[in-house]
Amino acid sequence: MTEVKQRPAQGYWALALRKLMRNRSAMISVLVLVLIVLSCLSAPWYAKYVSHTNPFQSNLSGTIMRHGHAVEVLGAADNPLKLGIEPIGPSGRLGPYMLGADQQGRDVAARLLYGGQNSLLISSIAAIITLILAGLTGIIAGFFGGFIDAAITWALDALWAFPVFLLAISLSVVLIAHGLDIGPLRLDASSLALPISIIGIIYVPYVARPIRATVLTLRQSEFVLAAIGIGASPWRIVWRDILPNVISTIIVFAPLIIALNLLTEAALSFLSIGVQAPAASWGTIIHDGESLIYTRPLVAIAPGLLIVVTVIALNILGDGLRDALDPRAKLRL
Amino acid sequence: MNNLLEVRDLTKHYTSRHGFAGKRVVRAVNGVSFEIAPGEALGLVGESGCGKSTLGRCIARLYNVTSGSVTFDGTDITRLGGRALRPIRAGLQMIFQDPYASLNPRRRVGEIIAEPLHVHHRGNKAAMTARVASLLSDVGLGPEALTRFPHEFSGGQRQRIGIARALALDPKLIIADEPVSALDVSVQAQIVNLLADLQRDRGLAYLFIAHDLGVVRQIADRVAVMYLGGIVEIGPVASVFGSPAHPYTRALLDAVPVADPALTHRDRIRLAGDPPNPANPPSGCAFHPRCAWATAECRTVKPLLRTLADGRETACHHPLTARVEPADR
Amino acid sequence: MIKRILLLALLLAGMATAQAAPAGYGGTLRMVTVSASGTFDPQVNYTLRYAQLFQMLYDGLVTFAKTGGPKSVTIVPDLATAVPVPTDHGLTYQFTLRTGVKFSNGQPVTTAAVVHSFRRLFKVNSPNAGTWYDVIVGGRRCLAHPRSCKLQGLVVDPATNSITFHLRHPDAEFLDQLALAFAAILPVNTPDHNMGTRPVPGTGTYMVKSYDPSTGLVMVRNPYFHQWSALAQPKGFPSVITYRFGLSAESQVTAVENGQYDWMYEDVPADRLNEIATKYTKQVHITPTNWTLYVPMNVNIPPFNNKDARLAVEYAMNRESTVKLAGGNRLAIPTCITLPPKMPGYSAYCPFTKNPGKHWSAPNWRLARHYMKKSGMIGQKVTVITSLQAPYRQIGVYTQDVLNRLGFKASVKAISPNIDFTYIQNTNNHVQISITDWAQDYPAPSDFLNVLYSCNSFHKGSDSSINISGFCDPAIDAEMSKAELFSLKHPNQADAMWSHIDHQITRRAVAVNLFSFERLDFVSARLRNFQFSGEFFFLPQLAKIKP
Amino acid sequence: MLSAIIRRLIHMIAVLFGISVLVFLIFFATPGANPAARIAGRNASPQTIARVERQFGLNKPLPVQYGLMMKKLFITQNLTSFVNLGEKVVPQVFRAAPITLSLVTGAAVIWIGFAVLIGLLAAAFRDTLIDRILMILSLIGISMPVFWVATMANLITQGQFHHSWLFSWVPPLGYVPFNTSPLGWFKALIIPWFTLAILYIGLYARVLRAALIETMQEDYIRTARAKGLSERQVLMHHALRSAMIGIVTLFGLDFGALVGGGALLTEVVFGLQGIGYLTYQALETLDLPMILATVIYASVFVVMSNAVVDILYAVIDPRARQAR
Repeated sequence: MTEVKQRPAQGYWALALRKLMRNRSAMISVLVLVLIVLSCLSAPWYAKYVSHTNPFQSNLSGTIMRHGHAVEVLGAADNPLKLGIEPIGPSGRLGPYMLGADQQGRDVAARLLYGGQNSLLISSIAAIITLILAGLTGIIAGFFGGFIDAAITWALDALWAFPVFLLAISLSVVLIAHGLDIGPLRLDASSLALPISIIGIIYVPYVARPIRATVLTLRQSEFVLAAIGIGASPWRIVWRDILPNVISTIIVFAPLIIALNLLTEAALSFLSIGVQAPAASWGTIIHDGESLIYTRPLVAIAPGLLIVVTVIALNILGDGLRDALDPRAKLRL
Repeated sequence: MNNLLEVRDLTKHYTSRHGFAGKRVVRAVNGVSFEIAPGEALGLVGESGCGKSTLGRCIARLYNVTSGSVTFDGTDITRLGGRALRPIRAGLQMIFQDPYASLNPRRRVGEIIAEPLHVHHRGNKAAMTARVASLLSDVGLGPEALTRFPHEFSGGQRQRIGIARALALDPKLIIADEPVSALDVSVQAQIVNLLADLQRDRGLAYLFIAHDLGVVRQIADRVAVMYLGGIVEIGPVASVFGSPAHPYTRALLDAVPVADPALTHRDRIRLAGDPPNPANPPSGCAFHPRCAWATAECRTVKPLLRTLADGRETACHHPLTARVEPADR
Repeated sequence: MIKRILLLALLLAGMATAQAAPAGYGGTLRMVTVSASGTFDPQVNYTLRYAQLFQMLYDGLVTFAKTGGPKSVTIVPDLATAVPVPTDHGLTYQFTLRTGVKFSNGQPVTTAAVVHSFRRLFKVNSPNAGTWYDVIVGGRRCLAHPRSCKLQGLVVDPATNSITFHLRHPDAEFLDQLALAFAAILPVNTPDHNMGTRPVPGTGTYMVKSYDPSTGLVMVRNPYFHQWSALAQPKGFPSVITYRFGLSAESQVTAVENGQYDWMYEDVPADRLNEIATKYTKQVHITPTNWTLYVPMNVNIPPFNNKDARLAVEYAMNRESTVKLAGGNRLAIPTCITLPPKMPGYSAYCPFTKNPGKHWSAPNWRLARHYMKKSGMIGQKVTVITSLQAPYRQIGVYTQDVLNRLGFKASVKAISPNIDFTYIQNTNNHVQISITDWAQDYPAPSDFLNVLYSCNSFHKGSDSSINISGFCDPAIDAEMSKAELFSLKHPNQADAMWSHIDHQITRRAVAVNLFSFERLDFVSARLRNFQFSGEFFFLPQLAKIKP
Repeated sequence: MLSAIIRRLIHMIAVLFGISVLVFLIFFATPGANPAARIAGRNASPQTIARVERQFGLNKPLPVQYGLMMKKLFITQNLTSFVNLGEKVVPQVFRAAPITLSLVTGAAVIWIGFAVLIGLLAAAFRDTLIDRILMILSLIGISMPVFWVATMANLITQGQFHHSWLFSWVPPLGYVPFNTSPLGWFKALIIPWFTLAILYIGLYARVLRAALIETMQEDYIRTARAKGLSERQVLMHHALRSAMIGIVTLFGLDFGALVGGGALLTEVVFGLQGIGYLTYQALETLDLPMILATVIYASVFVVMSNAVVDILYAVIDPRARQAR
């Protein structure tokens, strides 16, 4: 067997990983993402040791010391009519109210970190849901064809044609008002599970379609025919032959969907149907900042910038994964 | 009769949808009958698109059959499905054309070859491992191949892996669907030799699909020539290739770029044009638009297979063996 | 500040009342708001936004004086020649219809039109048909069988132009109810169905020239109008009044600043207050209103079926903090009781504060914790329901914070303002505590206390059950009936009784009253003679436009 | 051909049916959404609410209500709003459509123009610094939440900087019809156009660059080069043309979705009362007839643009006919 090159067996995944590791911009993105995730995870310590406030507790009548004076966290605005209340502005250095306070007198910087936890959690779990659902429906529709395919395609088309925000808004209105009550499953309205499941569902068609197309091709491939010829059961074929070949596509889509979910979560929160107060996400902080935009624009700008950075990093990582794993994978959004 | 495989009037129709062009019925295989005896190798030749691969896959029941019957080892398997088909499949295995596409790129060679054993619950883990190793050595590969991935092998080696997989269940019949056409010429011979050796050692029967007549001549006992979904000539290799009765067989032989003492350059006939669209086959004899000897009868009446004196069968109104050559044009 | 708010009253202190210079007539007044407000039928629409328009388009037999200042909450004769004193122990009201008044389509105002208008209230499902006007004899029957509505209690004599109402029982607020647009007199041929987007002709100073719920409306002078009473229906200054729909509050501020519109309906968003107060100080008008923001607690389900738990919340809530959320103490006045400061029967009282007495000073966390512990409700789950709008949402979040600090496990649900109001009323939704508000329909204490806390206002499983706390005490109900009867003849005594009832209900701690709103109007630089009515708010017809 | 169109139509109707039923069910599953109490007004008596329910057919079984509403929407076309009684919803949709169309068309012109420019430059200067910078800019464009960009744009042009020379021309938010004032129309839309276009500029520039690079490696391009055409000519005349095929299908889908109301956030933030705004408002007020009308309008656009793209694809690229 002189033809076989004498090097350790190179699995598909090992090869892909090596390729990814050599991609400098993808690696920088991973670094940025790790940094963001770690800082968000450090939120409790930040709140305790740096900002010295509980970012989930209203501080409407408190005062803090600044430049040797006691300053109201929410003070009357300085105008002839004494009209309006202004939250304290950014201090500009590490410490309490580094980025200022929001309308409830809470530390914006601490909320950004906590909000990031929620944003990232929602986006990632929703992405997992999307990918699993899309993988399932795409594989089942593509592999079994016939009536099942027709039914799934119809459902996906309906979901696709249903305007994304509308679906999200409609579902949110129902679910947020009442929570979800299906048999033994009881979801409280304030649970993160609601935005997660809403966001998780709306993008299923976007991923299921390309997967279905891939599976349709795989279904005709000779190695699947070979498996049929051996007598393998359909489920065995799906599990052993189809899934391993679809999973790379799914992995390529993962960061892109997470990025998309971050944007969607922000948009939903902007329409005030995402994360419920006092929990925060970057989207809800932008929403809170909306009503302060003329006096304290930073409250809306800062979370927006964090979203942009995270989404860019995820997109670059997605490009890197695609080059490494499945150059043909295309996600139409 | 004690045939291993009997195919009767096998027909396979596809309905294809072409976007906004609407539905079309394609008659890929149209009423084919033949049989294979145990240990016999039947070659199946024809241009690409003539339906020979479809025929092979119908027999292996990778595709559902539209009508007709396939009887394997005394069992009618035409309508058997799923679970009932599984024990039959052990006796009837396939080798595919493209050694790059027929092996799952995400699985190790050991797993690929062991897969049939898993599916049919042949023995425990240890027995399987031993069996896979012996299969590998049977096809000329070393045990180090077990943990490697298909992409690490050359085309010939990959086809050996495919053969090892087909052999795993000790089949009686192997349907080899153009097993060497994707390989380099030098490697082709090795694989053909391997297949011939296996036939001899194990008493395998082959349905050997190819468009390369040379390979068929080398391995097959009998040969069937297919044109546009139907068999136009079938018989022992020597007589069919020696003195083709059907003009199409003759044209195929003439297209082979090897020196053939039986025919002078002047005599060679060439196939004009492309094969007709199977969705819209010509009337009468499907070959008539491309046939130099076509008569009015050929245009209207579909010829049926009939047995000639030497025992072979042909579907031609005017078999070449019974007639003089046409005048030089 | 709030869309839902309707008619409010206020007694205005010290508003500029420079009388009209002769050269104030003419010009176009341009008003702007975010959207249309539902049907334009004056007998059905129940929104402040349109009531403000209806007062210059339609007339009833009587009306609230259309003027700024304290006088604006007094009832004056309009299409009737005089405001009658009820006879027959308060059961009979007799009016005389003014002659020579015509609708904007030229038809004369007749007693037949009066009869038609009152029957029509029932046929078009006027929201108050079953709560206010069914007091007229025959009203109950009309409610049940509107098509054959006869309303026997309304008797007219075309010859003498006399109109007589017979009531089932004395009703101190009957005149108030006649003074609102629901009781507007409409032409005798007005169809007996909700007119939707087609404005009905009226007798007012102005008439609608065009109306489109997606873009806006234009009002011009009514060619048949002549001034019969400056207080009931003043002649009006602008020649044309336009109302544009579809600008967000944020853009409205910019547009008024730039002089593109003269007046905006919506409240100025909190982050623009400093800007307008600094740069446009003279264009800002602030006036108190009879409008309370409160936090009803459901006394029928845990944990607030426990009075100690409710008391804990009362003592813990920092009114000053919630005032900050509403834009500061120029826009909201902290309170502990239901009646707003300018309402008859108001007398300052606050038991739930550091130094109990008349006014709230600071939360009393010592007592709050004491009652919380006593209630045994520590660890109970509570959901605060609020609308998504400012400041309700913010107050909801603050309330949740307070509840958590008390030891509840609180969460907050913010829902669309359009569902919120009906959602919190329906007992099927098991709402424990919510953030809501109430504004007067007319300046009478019963419009707060009777409506919000009587047994009659509580309907199980209905979206319309305005007694959100579900509080029902027959003894207090009886006192309220007595007070209502008294207010017919002895208004001062009645006010004292209402005040007593208000304090009693306050002590039962069925709702945390937080503050009463003040209204901020932001007008263009060219708008003069801004007049604010306690009943109708800004009076567009009295504004003068500097050319 | 005909049967294919019919099949497509049936599929479309099935999809629309599914969507309308979904909207309908969601609406009635929403507690507090029952319009009767809201139509009746605050503190209405139970009798009044019951009468309103009867009058609006809200006491009928859901399938009957669904059927009635569909009949009013499609056949008699006199479906009226639950909120602004008497307001017919279909004309409202048609009134809002030109605003959305103005917004989306302008944005589309901008995004195609910029995307082609950036895509060509990036492909021509492949792997140089210029390419890098352009692609990073495109990535940033893709990564910004559109409502955030819109809010920032408003903050800058309507806020502190409004009185600076740079932005003093910016009109207040809102739409100005073209026939009222073409210049006003342009001024009112220019910032929304760019805001909406940013995402698609980034998206299309990236797609175009990839397609151009792929095409440049194909045989016929090599032939063109061999014929002595300059690199620029090859890029402009041959590669661009074929790369645009992919863009056309992409464009069809995006355009359809945006015209159908996908520009909701942009419309809301800029106060443009197009389809998205109408939908948003209907959802805010839970006006079921209006929601149904806008959703069905939107999905018709999405489904139709899908169909048109499929046809176009088959016409432009004959290879696709086999593949599909």
